[in-house]
Amino acid sequence: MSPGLKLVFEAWPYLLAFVVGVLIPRRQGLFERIAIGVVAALAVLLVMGLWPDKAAAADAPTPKEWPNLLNVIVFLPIFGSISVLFLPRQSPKLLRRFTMLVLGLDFLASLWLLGVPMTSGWHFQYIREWLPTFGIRYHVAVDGVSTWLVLLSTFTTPIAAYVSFGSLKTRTKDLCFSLLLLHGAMLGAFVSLDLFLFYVFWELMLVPMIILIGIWGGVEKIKAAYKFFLYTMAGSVLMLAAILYMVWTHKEIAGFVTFDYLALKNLVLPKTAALLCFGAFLLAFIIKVPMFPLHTWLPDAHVQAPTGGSIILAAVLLKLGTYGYIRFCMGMFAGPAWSAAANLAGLAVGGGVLYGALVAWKQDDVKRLVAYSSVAHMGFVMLGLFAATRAGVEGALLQMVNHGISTGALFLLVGVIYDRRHTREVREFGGLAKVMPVYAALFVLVTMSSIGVPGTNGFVGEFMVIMGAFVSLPLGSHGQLQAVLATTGVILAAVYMLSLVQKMFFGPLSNPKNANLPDLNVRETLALAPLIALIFVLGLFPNVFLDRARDSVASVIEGYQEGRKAYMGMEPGAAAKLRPRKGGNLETGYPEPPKPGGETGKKEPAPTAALDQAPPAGGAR
Amino acid sequence: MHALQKLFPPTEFALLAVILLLPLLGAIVNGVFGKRLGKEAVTTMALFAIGGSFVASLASFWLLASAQSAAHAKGSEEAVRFLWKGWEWVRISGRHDMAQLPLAIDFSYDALSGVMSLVVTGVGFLIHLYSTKYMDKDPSYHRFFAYLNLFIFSMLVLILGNSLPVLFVGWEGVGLCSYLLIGFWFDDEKNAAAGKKAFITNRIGDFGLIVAMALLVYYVGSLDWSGIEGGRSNLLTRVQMWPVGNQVPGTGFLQASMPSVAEALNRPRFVSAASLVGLALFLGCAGKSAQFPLYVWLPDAMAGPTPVSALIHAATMVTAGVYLVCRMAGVFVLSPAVMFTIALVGAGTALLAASIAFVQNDIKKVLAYSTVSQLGYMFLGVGVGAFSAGFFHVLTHAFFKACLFLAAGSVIYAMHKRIHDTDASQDMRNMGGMKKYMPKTFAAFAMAWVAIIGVPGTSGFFSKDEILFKAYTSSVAMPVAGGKIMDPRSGKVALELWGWPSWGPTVLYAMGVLGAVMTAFYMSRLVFGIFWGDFKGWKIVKGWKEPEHDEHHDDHHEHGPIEGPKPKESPWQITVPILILGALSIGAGFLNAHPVHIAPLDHFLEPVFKFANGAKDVAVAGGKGPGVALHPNAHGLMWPLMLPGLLALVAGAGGAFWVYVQQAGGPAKALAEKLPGLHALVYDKWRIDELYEETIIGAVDSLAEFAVVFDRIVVDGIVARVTAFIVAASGTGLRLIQTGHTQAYAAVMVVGVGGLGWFFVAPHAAATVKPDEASGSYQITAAPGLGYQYRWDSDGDGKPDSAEFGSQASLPVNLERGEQKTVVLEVKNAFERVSKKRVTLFRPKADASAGGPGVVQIEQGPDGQLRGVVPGQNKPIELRRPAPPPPGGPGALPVPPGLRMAPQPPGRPNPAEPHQHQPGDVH
Amino acid sequence: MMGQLVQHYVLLSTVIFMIGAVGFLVRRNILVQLMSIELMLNAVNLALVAFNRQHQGNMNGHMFAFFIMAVAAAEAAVGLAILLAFYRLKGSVNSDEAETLKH
Amino acid sequence: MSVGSLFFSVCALVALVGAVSTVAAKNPIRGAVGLLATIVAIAALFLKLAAQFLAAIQLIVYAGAVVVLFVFVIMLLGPDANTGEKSAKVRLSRWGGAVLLTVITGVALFVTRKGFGPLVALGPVRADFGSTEAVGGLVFRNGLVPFEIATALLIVAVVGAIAVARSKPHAKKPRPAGHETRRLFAGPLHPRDAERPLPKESAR
Repeated sequence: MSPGLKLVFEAWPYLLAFVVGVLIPRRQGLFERIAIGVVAALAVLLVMGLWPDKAAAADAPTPKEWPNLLNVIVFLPIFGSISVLFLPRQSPKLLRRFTMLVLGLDFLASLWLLGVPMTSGWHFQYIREWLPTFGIRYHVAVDGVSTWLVLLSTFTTPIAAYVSFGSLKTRTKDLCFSLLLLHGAMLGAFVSLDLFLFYVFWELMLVPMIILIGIWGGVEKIKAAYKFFLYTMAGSVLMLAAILYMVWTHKEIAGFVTFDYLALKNLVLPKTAALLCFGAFLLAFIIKVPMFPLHTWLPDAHVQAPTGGSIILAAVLLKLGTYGYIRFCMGMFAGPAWSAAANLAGLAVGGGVLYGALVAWKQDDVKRLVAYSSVAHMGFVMLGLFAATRAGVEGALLQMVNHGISTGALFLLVGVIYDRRHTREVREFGGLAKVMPVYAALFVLVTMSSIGVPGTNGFVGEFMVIMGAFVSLPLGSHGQLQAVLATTGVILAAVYMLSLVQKMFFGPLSNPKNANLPDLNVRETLALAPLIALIFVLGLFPNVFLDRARDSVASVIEGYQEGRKAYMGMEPGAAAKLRPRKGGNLETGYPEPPKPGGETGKKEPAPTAALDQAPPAGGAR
Repeated sequence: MHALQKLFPPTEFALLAVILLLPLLGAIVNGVFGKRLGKEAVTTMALFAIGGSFVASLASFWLLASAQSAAHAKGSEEAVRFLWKGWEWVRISGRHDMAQLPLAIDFSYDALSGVMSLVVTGVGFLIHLYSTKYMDKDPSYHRFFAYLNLFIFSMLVLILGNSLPVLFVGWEGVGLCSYLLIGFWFDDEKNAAAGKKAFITNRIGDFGLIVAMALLVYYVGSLDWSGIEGGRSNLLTRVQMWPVGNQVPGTGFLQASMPSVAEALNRPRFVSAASLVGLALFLGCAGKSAQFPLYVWLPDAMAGPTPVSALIHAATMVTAGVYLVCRMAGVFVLSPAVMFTIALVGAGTALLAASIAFVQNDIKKVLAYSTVSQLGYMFLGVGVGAFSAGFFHVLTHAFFKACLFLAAGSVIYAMHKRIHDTDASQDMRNMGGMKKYMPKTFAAFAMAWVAIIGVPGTSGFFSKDEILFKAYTSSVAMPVAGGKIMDPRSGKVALELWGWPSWGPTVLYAMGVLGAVMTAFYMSRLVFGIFWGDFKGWKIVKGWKEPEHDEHHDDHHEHGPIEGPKPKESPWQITVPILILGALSIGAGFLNAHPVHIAPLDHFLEPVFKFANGAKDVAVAGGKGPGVALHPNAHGLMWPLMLPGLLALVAGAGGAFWVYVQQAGGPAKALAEKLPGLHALVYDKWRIDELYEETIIGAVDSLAEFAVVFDRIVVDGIVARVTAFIVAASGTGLRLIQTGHTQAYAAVMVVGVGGLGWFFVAPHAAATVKPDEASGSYQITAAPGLGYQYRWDSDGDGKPDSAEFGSQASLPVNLERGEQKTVVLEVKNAFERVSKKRVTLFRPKADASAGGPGVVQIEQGPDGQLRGVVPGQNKPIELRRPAPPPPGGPGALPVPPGLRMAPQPPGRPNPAEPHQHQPGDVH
Repeated sequence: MMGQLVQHYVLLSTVIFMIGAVGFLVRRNILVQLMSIELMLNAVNLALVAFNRQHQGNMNGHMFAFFIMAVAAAEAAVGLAILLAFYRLKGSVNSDEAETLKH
Repeated sequence: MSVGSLFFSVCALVALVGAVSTVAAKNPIRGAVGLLATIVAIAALFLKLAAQFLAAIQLIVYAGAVVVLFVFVIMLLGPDANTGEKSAKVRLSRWGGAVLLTVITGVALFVTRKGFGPLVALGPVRADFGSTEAVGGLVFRNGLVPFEIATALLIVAVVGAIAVARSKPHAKKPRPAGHETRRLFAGPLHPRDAERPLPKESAR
C-alpha cells in the first residue's frame, strides 16, 4: 500500500473532521475555512487521544514518564511571560502570536499526560531541593485528579487568550504578560505537592488576575479587583498560618522540617488543633470556590472582568478551591472534614445550589446571572466532595471540568454580545435569535449543558453528584435530603437559564439597536468550537475522562477514611503524632519518622544525608 | 428471515442502532447543512431518516414476534429481550459506596418497546409527510425538520433504553425538543413562554425521576430493567421519613422542659421504599404525561405548529409517562397505595380536563384538553393494574388523536389561507359547514371522532371499555401477606402498608363513565361546530380580532361576505396521512378486542407484565407474587359493565347533537348566561394557572427576591461591609498618627529603640521544665540572654546555693513520688541587674502515663433506659440488655450486666476530682 | 584622666550620634537634617574604629567604616539631589512641606 | 594629663562643638563649617586610633567631597537655604530635643561605664594595623564583592543624583535661543532663572 493511501486509511477521522470543518462555515474565506478545518482535526486528535487503542495498549510497555514534563508545563508560560517583557510593545501582533504559541505548546505538552495510564499514586514526579534549611522543596507531581485540572487549564486558557485578543486592544504587552503568568501560576498550584510551593503559586496567581480585572475591567473594576484580592487574601493568610503550625508540629515529632504534603499528610493533630487547621484551610478554599456566605466577590469580579478574565476565573481559578479541598482538606484533615461534612453539605446545597440559583434568577446583568449560576454549580461540586463517595467525588471532578467548559463558554458568549452592544443588561436584548441565529443556537446549546440536559456534560456531573450524595455514608440520612434538595436545584437552573434565553433571544426584536448585529465571526466560532465539542464528548463518553481519575479518586477516599480513623483514635488531649507512612521513602524522599515509643525525648535532627538521596525519577509505582 | 436473525442476534441487536441513528443523522444533516441543502433535500433527508427507521422497526418487530412465539412454544415465560450494548457511560456508587454500578448506554427491545417504537416511527412518518406540506411556506423549514427528527431520536432513546438513566436521556431529550418546537415561532413572546413553561414543568417531573433513580440505587442497587425487576423485593422495606437524622434539630433542649412535645416531634414516621419510588416515578410521569397537578403546560404547548401538537403533544411524547408506568409495573405493584393514587389522579385529571374542554373555542385547545383527559384514562387503566389496557389506549389514542390533530391542522391550514391570523383561524366560532368544502378531512375527522367517543367496533370503544371494565374489576393486591412488612431481624411488624380501599372500584368506575359522557359531548360539540352548520368565516379577514364580549353586537352590523378564497380541501400530503390514521383509529381496536375475544396485543405483551401479575420473586402467603387481584366475578361483569359506557356515548353525543345541531347552541348560551361566574371560571381553565402563579411561582419568586435582598444587605452588607467598616475605622484611627512628617516617624523610631534598649538592659528570668515522671528527674533550664549569669536556690530555703553568679544554665532536680519542691532562679545580666523566678515542681503520686480503657459514665437516657456515655463523645453506647430494677435506693445507678466496666487502674486519679497539679506545672 | 580607653571613644561617639539624632528630629531644614545624618554616620565610624583598635585580631571595623563612607558619600549625593528636586517643587527646604506621605 | 589624653580631649571637644554647631546653627553654612570641624576632629581621632588610611579617606571623602557638596547646594539655594524656623512647635521640639539629648547622654554614660566590664587601656598597636596596605588587602581580598557592590552603588547614586536633580524640560516650552554651548553655561540653572533674559551674545 502506498504511503499516501496508508495515511488516508489511518488518519481518516482527522481528514474527515478537516473536510467537515472546511465545509460547514458559510460565507467565509478559504483561509478561515482551512483554519476551522485544522481546529476540527486537532479536536478530533484530542478526542481520539482520549480513547487508547485497547489492544495496542495492552501490549505496549508502560510508557515512560519524562520527569521534566511538569516543569515544562509549569515554567513554559512563566518563562514566556518573562520573555514577553523583552518583546517590543509596539508590535501587538507579535506579542499575541508569541503568547498563543506558548499557550499552544503548553497545551500540546500537557496532552502527554493523557498518554500515561493514571494508576493510583503520583506521576511525573519531580523533586528538587529549594530551600533546604526550611525543608522547602520543589516537589511537583500529578495524579488522576490534578491531571484533569491541568488539562482544563491548558485547554481553556488559550481559548480565553484568543478571545481576549479579539476584544482587548489596549496594552497588549501587559495582557500577554498577565495571561502567561496567570497560566503558569495556576498550573503550578495544581501540580505542587510542597505546601510552601503551593502557597507561592496560590498567591502568585492573584497578581495577574488583579491586573486583568483592574486594567481591562468595567466601570467599577478597581473595587471589584480589591474585593477579589481581599477576600482571597484573607483566607490564604490563615491557610499559611495553619501550614506553619503543621510544619512546626511535624518538626517537633519527626525532628526535621518539611513542607512536603506527603509528609505532613501523615501528621495526626490533636482534635482541637486539627479542627482549627482544617478551618483555616477550609476558609481559604471555600472563599475561592466560592461558597455562601463568602461568595459575593465572585459576581463583582465576573461582571467587571473582561471576557477572557472571566473565562479563566470561572474555568480554572475557582477550581483551585475545590481542588484544594480534595487534596489538602480531605488529605490532611480527614477527621474534621468528615465530622463537618454533613453541615457543610447543607451549606453547599442551601447556600450554593438553591440560593445561588434563586439569586441568579433575579439578576438583570447577564454576566452577574452566569456568575451566580457558577455559585450554584460549584455548590454541586462541593456536595459531591462532602459526600466522599466514589461517584460523588468523581462526579464533582467531572462537574469541575464541566463547569469550566460550559460556564467558560457562557462567558465567552456573553462577551460576544458585550463586544457588539457594550451592555449586558438583559432588557436591552430580545429577539436576538432573529438576527444572530448561529449565536442563539450555540447559546441555547450551552444553556442546555449548563442546566444539565442529558447528553451534555452538565447532566453527567450533576447526576453523579446527586447519586453519590444520596448513598453517602458520611452524610447519612441528611445526605439523602440534601441530594433531593440539590435535585430541585436542577429545576431552578432551568428556570433562570431559560428565562434568560427567552428574554434575550425570543420574542419580537424590540430594541432597534439590535437590528443589525453581526452573527458570530470566525474568531469567536473558533474559540467556541472546542468547548462545544467537549460538551458532547464529556456528556456521552464521560468514562474516557473518569477512567483516568478513578484510581486516584479511590485512593483519595481511602486516605480520607484512614485519616478519619486515625483522627477518631486520638484521645482527647493527646499530643500530635505521626501515622506510619505507606509509601515510605519512595514518595517523599524523606526518611521514615522515628518509631513512636522508642527513645522518646531524644530527637536527633534528621540526618541531612537522607535529603541528599536522589529522589526517584518518575515516581510511578 | 434467517439471514436477518443471523445478522442481528438477540444479544447484539444492531438493528436498534439503525432505528436510532437514522433520525439522529437526519437531525444533524438538516440542522447543520439544511439551509444550504434546500427544501427538497431537507424533505428527502427527513423522510428517508424516519422512513428507514420505521422499516427497521418493522423488521425488528417481526424478529421479536417470531422469537417470542418460538420461546412461547418452548414454554418459556421469560420476556424476550433483544439487546444492543453501547458503551459504559459512568459508574455510580451503590449504597454507602460499597459497590460501584456501571451505567451503560444499552438499548433493549422487547414487546413493549417494540409496539411503542412502531407507533413512534409509523405515526412519526405520517406526520413528517404531513409537515412537508403544512410547513411549506415557513422560512425555518430545515430547522423544523431537524427538531422533528431529533425528537424522534430522543423518543426512540426513551423507549429503547435498557435502563432508567438511558430512558432519562430520551426523557429530557423529548422535553428539550418539545421546548424547541413549542417555541418554534419564537417571534411571539407567548410561544417562547409556553415552551419555557413546558420545559420547567417537565423538569419538575424529571426531579421525581432523578429521586426515583437515587432511591432505586440505594435500595435495589441497579437501574436497568432486569436488575430492577430482579431486586425489587428489596423495596419492601421501611424508610424513615421523619426525623432526618437522629432527632429533630433543636429538640434536645425540649427534652428536659417538654418531653412529650419532644417525643411527639421525634416520633419516627415510616414509609415503604416501594411507595417512595412509586410516587417519585409517578411525579415524573405526571410531568411528562400532563397529569394533575402538572398538566398545565400541555394546553399552552399548542402554541407550536400543529404537526408538533399531533406528534409530540398527543401521540407520542405525552404517553411516555404511561410507558414508564408500564415499564416499571413490577415496582409499582409493590405499593397499592401509589397505584390507587395513580388511578385516582388519572380519573380526576380526565374529568377536570374534560370539563375545561366543554367551553373552549380554540379547536386545538379542545383537542389539547381532550388529550389530557385521555391521558387521565390511560393512568386510570394502568393505575388499577390493567397495564395492557392502559397501553392499548396509548396505541389507539395515538391513532385517533394524531388524526384529530392533523385533520384540525388541515382545517386550520385552509382557514389560515383565508384569515391569515393564527388565533382566529383556530377559533371554532369562525368555522362551520366545513364538510362541504373539505370532504376528505371531514371523513378522517369523523373516523377519529367515532373512535374517541367510543362507538362500538372502533378502536376507542375497545380500549376505553377495557379500561372502564378493569377500573371496576381490577385492583392491586397487597405485595406481602396482610400488607405487613416484617423486620427480618426482630421478626416484628416494621410497617403496615395501605391497601386498596373498598370504595375504590365503584368510585373509579363512576368517574370513568362520567368522563366518557363528557368526552362524547365535547368531542361531538367540536365536530358539529366545525363541520355542521354554515360557514361563519366569511366576514373575517386578516387582522380580525374577536369582539370583546357582546355577541349580539355582530348581528347589528351584519354585512356580506368579504372577498377572499374559499376554504378548500388540502393537498394529498395532508389528506393521505390523516386518512390512514383515520382508518387505523377505526380498525386498530381489533388488536385487543376482549369482548369479541381477539386480543393479540394482550397476549404479546403478557411476558413484559409478568412481574406485575404475580411473579413469585416476592412471596405472598398463598404462593402468588404481588400483582393484580381481579374481581371474583369479573368475567360475568363484562357485558353488564359495558352498558353504562354505551349509555354514556348515547347521552354525550346525543346531547351534543341536540344542543349544537338542533338548537344551534342555544341551550349552551343560555346556560352560560345563567351561570356567568361558573362559565368564566371554566373558560379560564378553573384558573389553575393563576392559582399556581399566585402560590407556587409567587412563593419561589418572593423567595428569590428575598435571596437577592439578603445577598445585597446581609451577605454583602454585614459580612463584607461590617468587616470593611471595622478595618476602615481602625485605619482612620491609626491615620491620625501618620502625620506625614519624617521627623515624627523618626521620633517614634527613637521611642521604639529606647524600648528595645530598656528590654536589653533589664534582666529576664524565665525557665522551662522538662519533666520525666517515670524516673522523677526534672530538668529546669533557664532562658539565655545578653551576658546572663545564673544563681540557683535548689532547695527553696531562700539561701542561694552559691554566693557567686555562675554560668550554670540548667539544674537537674530529683523528686520522690508525691514530692513538691520550689526552686528559685536568679539571673544577672551584663549591667548587673538581677531578676528572680520561683519554679514549683510536683511529681504526682501514681503513674498516669499508662493509659487504660476509657471511663464510661452511666446515665439515664430519654427513653428511661440506661446507657453508657464516653466523656467527650456524643454517641451513647447502646446497652444490649435491659437494666434490672435498681437494687439500691434512689439515686444509686445500677451497673447493668451488659456493660463491661472499665477496670480502674490502681491509683488512677478520679477524673471527677479536680486535679491540683499536673506534672510539670510551673507556678 | 587615665590613658585613652575605648569607653571614651564610645562615649564620644554616642554623644555625637545623639547630637545628630536630635538634630535630625528637631530641625526642619532638610540641609541640616542631611548634615545630622552625616554626623551620625561619622559617630558610628568612630565607634567602629575604636572597637577595632581594642580588638586587633582583624580589621573588619576598618573595612566597615570604609564602606560606610562610601555609602555616606552616595547618600549625600542622592540626598542633596532629592533636596534640589524638592526645592524645585516646593520652593523651600523645610521638611514640614513634605507631608504627602500621609495621603 | 598626657599628650595623648590632651590630644584626645582637644579633638573630642572640637568634634562636640562642631557637632552642636552643625545642629544648632541657624544658617546652614555655619552648620556646614561645624560639620567640617567635626569631620576633621574625627579624622584626627582616627589617626590616634592608628587608622591612618581611614583618616586620609575621611578627609578626602567627607571634608573634600561631602561637605563641599553641601556648600555647593547651600550656595545654589542662596537665601532660601535658611528656613528660619520660628514657630512655637519648633521651639518646643528644640527644648524636647535638648532634654532628650541630656537624658540619652546620661544613659550612654551609664551604659559605657557599666556595660563593658573593667576599664582597660588600649594596648599597643600591631605593626601594620590600619595601614593602607592592610586595609587595601582586606578590602580586595575579603571584601571584594561588597566593594564591587559599593562601586556599583556609587555609580547608581551619581546617575540617580543627576537624574533627580536635573531640571526636566517641561511640556515643550519654547527653547531659549542661543548656541548650545552657550546655553549650557549661560542658560538657566534653575526654573526660576528661566524668566531672566539670557546675557546678550557678545561678539567674539
